[in-house]
Amino acid sequence: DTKGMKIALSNNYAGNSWRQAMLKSWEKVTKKAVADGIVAQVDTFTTAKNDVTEQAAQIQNLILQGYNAIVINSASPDALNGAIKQACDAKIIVVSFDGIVKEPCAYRIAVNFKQMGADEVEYLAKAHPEGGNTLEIRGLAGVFVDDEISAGIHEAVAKYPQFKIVGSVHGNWAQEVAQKEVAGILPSLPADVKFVVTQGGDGYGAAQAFKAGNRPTPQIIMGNRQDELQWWKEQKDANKYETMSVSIAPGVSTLAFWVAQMILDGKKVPQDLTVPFLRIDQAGLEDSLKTTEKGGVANTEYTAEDAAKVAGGK
Amino acid sequence: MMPEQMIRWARWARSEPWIWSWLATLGVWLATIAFTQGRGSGEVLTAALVFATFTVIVGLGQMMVVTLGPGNVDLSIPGTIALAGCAAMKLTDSENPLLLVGILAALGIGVAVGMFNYGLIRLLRIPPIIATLSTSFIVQSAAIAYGRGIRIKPAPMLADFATARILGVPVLAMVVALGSIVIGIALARSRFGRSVLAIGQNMRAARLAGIAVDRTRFATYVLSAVLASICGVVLSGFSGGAALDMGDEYLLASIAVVVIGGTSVAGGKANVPGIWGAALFMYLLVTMLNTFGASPGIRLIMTGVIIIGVILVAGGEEQ
Amino acid sequence: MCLAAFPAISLTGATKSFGAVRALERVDLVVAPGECLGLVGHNGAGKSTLMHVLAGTLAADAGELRVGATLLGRGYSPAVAYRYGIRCVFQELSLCPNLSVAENTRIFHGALKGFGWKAKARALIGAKLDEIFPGHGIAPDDEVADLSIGKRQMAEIACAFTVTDTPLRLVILDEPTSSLDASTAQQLLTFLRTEVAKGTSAILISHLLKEILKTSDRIVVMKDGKAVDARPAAQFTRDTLVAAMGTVGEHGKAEAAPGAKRSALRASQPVVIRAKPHTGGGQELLVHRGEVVGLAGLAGHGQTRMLLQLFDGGRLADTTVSEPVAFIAGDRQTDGVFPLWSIARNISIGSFATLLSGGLLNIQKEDALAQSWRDKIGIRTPDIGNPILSLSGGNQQKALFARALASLARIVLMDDPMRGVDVGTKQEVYELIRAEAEAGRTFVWYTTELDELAYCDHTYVFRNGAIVAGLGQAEATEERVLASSFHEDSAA
Amino acid sequence: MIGLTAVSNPKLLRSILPALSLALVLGAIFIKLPTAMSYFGLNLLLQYAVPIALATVAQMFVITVNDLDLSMGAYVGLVACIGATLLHDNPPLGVLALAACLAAYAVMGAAVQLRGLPSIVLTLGMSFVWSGFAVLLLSTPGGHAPDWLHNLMALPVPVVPFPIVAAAVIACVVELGLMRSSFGVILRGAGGNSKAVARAGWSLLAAKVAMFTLAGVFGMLAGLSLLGLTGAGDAHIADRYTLYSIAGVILGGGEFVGGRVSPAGAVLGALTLALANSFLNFLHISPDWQIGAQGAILILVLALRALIGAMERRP
Ligand SMILES: Nc1ncnc2c1ncn2[C@@H]1O[C@H](COP(=O)(O)OP(=O)(O)OP(=O)(O)O)[C@@H](O)[C@H]1O
Ligand SMILES: Nc1ncnc2c1ncn2[C@@H]1O[C@H](COP(=O)(O)OP(=O)(O)OP(=O)(O)O)[C@@H](O)[C@H]1O
Ligand SMILES: [Mg+2]
Ligand SMILES: [Mg+2]
Repeated sequence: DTKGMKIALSNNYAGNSWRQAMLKSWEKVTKKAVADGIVAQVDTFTTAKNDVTEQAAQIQNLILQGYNAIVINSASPDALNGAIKQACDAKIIVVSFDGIVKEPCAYRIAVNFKQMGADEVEYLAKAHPEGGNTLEIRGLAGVFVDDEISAGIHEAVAKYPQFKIVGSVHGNWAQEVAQKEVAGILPSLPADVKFVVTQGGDGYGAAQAFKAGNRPTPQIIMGNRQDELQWWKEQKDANKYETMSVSIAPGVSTLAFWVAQMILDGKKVPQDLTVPFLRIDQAGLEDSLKTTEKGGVANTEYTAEDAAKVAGGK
Repeated sequence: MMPEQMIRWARWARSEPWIWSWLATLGVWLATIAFTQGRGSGEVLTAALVFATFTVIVGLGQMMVVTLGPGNVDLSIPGTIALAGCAAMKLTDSENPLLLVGILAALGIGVAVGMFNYGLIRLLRIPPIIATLSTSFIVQSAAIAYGRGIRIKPAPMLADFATARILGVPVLAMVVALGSIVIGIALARSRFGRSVLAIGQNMRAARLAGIAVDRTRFATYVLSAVLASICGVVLSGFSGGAALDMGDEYLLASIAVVVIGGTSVAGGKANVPGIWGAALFMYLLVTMLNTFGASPGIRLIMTGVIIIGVILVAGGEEQ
Repeated sequence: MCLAAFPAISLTGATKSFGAVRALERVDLVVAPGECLGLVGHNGAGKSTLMHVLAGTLAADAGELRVGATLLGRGYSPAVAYRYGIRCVFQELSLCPNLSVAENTRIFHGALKGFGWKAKARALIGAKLDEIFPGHGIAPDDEVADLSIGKRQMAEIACAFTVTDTPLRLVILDEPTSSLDASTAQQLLTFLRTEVAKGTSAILISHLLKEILKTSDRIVVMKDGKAVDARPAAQFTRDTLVAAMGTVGEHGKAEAAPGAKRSALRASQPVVIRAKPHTGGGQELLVHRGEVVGLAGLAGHGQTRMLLQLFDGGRLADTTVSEPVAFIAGDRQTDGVFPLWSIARNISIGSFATLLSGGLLNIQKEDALAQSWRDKIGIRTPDIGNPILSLSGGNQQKALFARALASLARIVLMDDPMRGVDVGTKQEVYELIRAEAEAGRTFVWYTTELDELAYCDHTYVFRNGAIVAGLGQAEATEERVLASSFHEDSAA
Repeated sequence: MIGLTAVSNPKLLRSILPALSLALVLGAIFIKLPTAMSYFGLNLLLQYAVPIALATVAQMFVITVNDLDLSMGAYVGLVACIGATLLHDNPPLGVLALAACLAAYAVMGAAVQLRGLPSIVLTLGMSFVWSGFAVLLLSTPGGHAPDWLHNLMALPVPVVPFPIVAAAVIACVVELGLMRSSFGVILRGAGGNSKAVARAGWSLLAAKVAMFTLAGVFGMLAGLSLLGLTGAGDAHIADRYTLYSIAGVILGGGEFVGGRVSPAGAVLGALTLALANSFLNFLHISPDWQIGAQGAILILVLALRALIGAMERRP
């Protein structure tokens, strides 16, 4: 029974649309859970600028405030270990998602980012067995998600050597930066760049850079942002453009919430859970576009039953 | 006579500090196209022109502030870019008729931020570095609370303007070049420009020469913030919407182009062509390192070493 | 007096130039052990520069320095000077304002270190202060920034006389009494005599001639970077000393003297300035249109502040300045020139309103204005586009004159503007001022050169921030002005 | 009574202002969250303030000689990365790398004094260099803190929580070294009136190099202590320390020019800043406005200083 319990969200960054969608989902689901009397109180905490020290101090503040569980999207997989351990020692359940933590006492709701990178290449290999020149847009240097996705892409490319990565830039998961970096490297690339593999939040920027550089539009893997899907739809209607879109659903925060609630309720949950990423294919484009908020991110929110399924599935 | 010519040239280069950033731009560009064996030599310049434009817009404002003399700097530029961009996109709501409202709101935000900055500096005597930083926190919060990270498409007119080209040359770059010329002329020939330069050289002497020191400093901080808000609007137009983090990279960039472009951190000496040279150089440097496939670590180290190298040259010159 | 074979210190042929300014020209100076040497001379005569050379803080361009029998060569520095027991109380404050008095003593003495240094420093400076200035009211732990200027001066003087590891040989006091009141100054001079009697040598610089005459054994007079006279103190009287110091302009005063027409200005022209010094009080400053009014008195007695008060006149309640003003700084480097700019720009900054066409400054007009003033005032440069710093100091000063005179200002405030200006140039400027005054411009002129008062229609003498005398053109003789300026003579 | 004398004596008021602000914030926290008033609570509240306090002291050394270090955060991050990699895997090499960092700081000081380089630009450039090396060492977060470091930071001190002991020790050591020792006087004097110090025969170059090197040492301690707390390194672990350290010095009663600083004040300022952040957490301010609230607090305290400064100037 978790009626009297308090859960906190410790979030390390709020400055992009994915995070804002994540916070919105969290707010919506947890408010309802409180109203339904499932838990007593849920609060949200966000640090200013993706700062490790600040988040560590924040976690300690949450320990002090007597939360029963902390759900965390972390600034660093390792550097918060000290604070997480203290939380566990204080008998607090810690559930991490998206930016997961490596501290063994915490629960992880992980997305197989490596798999995500590999899937992008698999999809391209299936659609275009002949392969071709590929541009890679990476995320923020020095962050492990970036490393994981990139590693997945490179492993898959090794399997399909007909795909050749001719350039690689860091787009910082931001449209403006991706656009700028792609525009810079594009002139030095061969004329026939056929594919762009991405990490999310950078597809639209890449498309614009190709357009500005008077290059034929390559097949760009999208990252579930509404503006990306919109662009894709326009291309599809105009010239049967085909691609796929893949990203982690912001609503995974709600899954983390339900998992935390289950654990508090005394259910047995494995320490490491995996959620599938949210993938949109050519066929599902229209439906996804319809359900995605203008300017937002394609999303799924989870229910307690979903959580039970994910936790029990393994 | 060869040596005589060289001496003349050297003297000229010394008196025109912008020459170094343009030479560096040339060097980096040559290195890049040498690596690609000439492929894309023209396009890379066009791309550089497009993206340097945004840095130039904020760089010009930062240049005016830095020219006011030691200690003057505007750290609130990123926050202002984000808030102005978000506000303009949200108010415009992708509708051409509302564009004017959005732009006016953005400009209003710029004016307000500038006034707030100078109020902290003058009335509360908070050092500019901390005053503008505190402002940037507040402005950033406002951007988050107001924008909520929703990416609204710019009005088509704005987007067209921001991405339009005439004979392959970006229209925006032409407009900003025009603006740079205006600022250059203002520096050389307007009361405001001369006042800024005089204050930066010697504030006491400026006061005794009858210059309205307070009014000029106030106007300069407002100008910087307004340019940042303009950057926020056109950047949103260019990249298909405003994002909360779109100003972040312009904090260091604005300061770096000012320093590399030959503007003196000791104040009193501004250089408009240098801002362009430095902005192009910074962009082409990243492009070069991307082309070479340099790792992020090497990239950072190179950037730092170059900034220090440039002030070593410039510092030696002043003694 | 001591009969040692060698002097305490001897300097021969000291020469020092700052750019075009010849601060010292082949000066010889000898101080015997146990001698108190008085050093006098007009402002800018080179006294302080000479002391800096002795203290090792400035390297002379030429000259030999001997301490006792030892010739000190190239490596002479403050640290070496300290080792030889040479101490200097500089004219401008040399204490760290962020430190306490005891801590400043520590800066002075490298030997004050290790455990308990602070107690030692406190005791040392406390005892010396008690010895020199009984009833001084300074605690060793007081932060210097919190002390009044007089107390800072006392602390610095006492510090110079403290002894740790090296005995005192020579103590240099550069205008030590300028910020002390009469009784404290007397305490210092009394102490100085007892210290000298113990065999320490001293050099005393002061503009208060009575002090010098009373305290020193021998007096050296400096003028324009040269030592022009040196005699035992007993052979000087106040008058002969003033005569030795005096710098009578080569062109004489006759041509400067205004006619009766000008002295009538006071009666005929309206008052354009009416102000009472914020700092002191005393008389009111009254200036009529077209007058040249002099501010006189010893340096640092509130004249500059008066000028600043007039400059801000419009914003101050108790100050009436009824016409637009311009300011000509004497301290060019900190108050005047814009070092990165050309001569033309330095001139035109004062005349913006007249040079605009279509909202922008007209460069042709700017150049024409600068050209015309170059010719009018004789700025010696081939090209007014040259940087201002390419000019000699006197010519830079002319550019500042041009800035003010070219402007629309009807009142010109001048803050001792002839510093570093050579004699010929001065004559040109005097004539220019006269001509402008005839044309109806008003001048308020702070000067440290008594001769220049001859060009003034009326003179106000400042002491301790107050106006203590207002003298008509005929009354402003050197004697009258000195008498009003010098504290000791004020009753006379 | 005491309040009255303090108000009538601005100088005293200013010197106790850092302690006053800290007491205020701490009091507010205790009211909001009484459980914080315990060994365990204080430990949690203040643990991460220790490295910030060290970085603030490092910044204070630089500010004492009228310079500013904009690379402090990046430097602390680099030290943490060195600690988590080289120092853990190959201690001699790690020590060598740390020594090289100190040497770089000494060279920075010499460059500022000899070439008259503006420290702001020099350290801005260095911040890129530090970050670059950190990313080269740890391209993705990880590594391990050496055990001794980890154990040191978790030192169970009886009665008084470790962070308070550590802060007190830091404040005392620096207070003794800079404010009480005979050489500290010279270093502060160099910031107050460098001409006077040179006239007394001291080398300004040595003073500048000493101060920058000290900044390097304390920045290093900040990086290592932070690593001891986190257990693993990350190139961006301390990016915000630059700002924290500058603000901490100013909050602690230091001034940008004039050599007027206070080590105890700087430590208190750092603690205040860290606690103010916690307090904002306890207030449950909307996450959107949490950064803005930080800016507002900064302005508030600095405005207080301006007010006291005006009171001091009036008499
Ligand atoms: N650092 C300097 N740079 C340039 N000129 C200098 C410098 N120091 C002194 N001078 C010039 O050298 C000359 C002698 O100055 P000095 O200070 O020795 O005069 P002084 O006799 O001490 O005058 P006072 O009685 O006003 O103190 C002056 O013309 C002064 O302007
Ligand atoms: N140009 C200026 N602008 C602002 N403040 C000034 C200026 N000149 C002087 N002051 C201030 O006015 C005060 C007095 O100046 P100063 O030391 O020159 O003494 P003074 O007694 O007015 O004049 P003088 O030494 O010329 O006889 C000082 O506090 C100084 O800082
Ligand atoms: Mg002198
Ligand atoms: Mg003066």
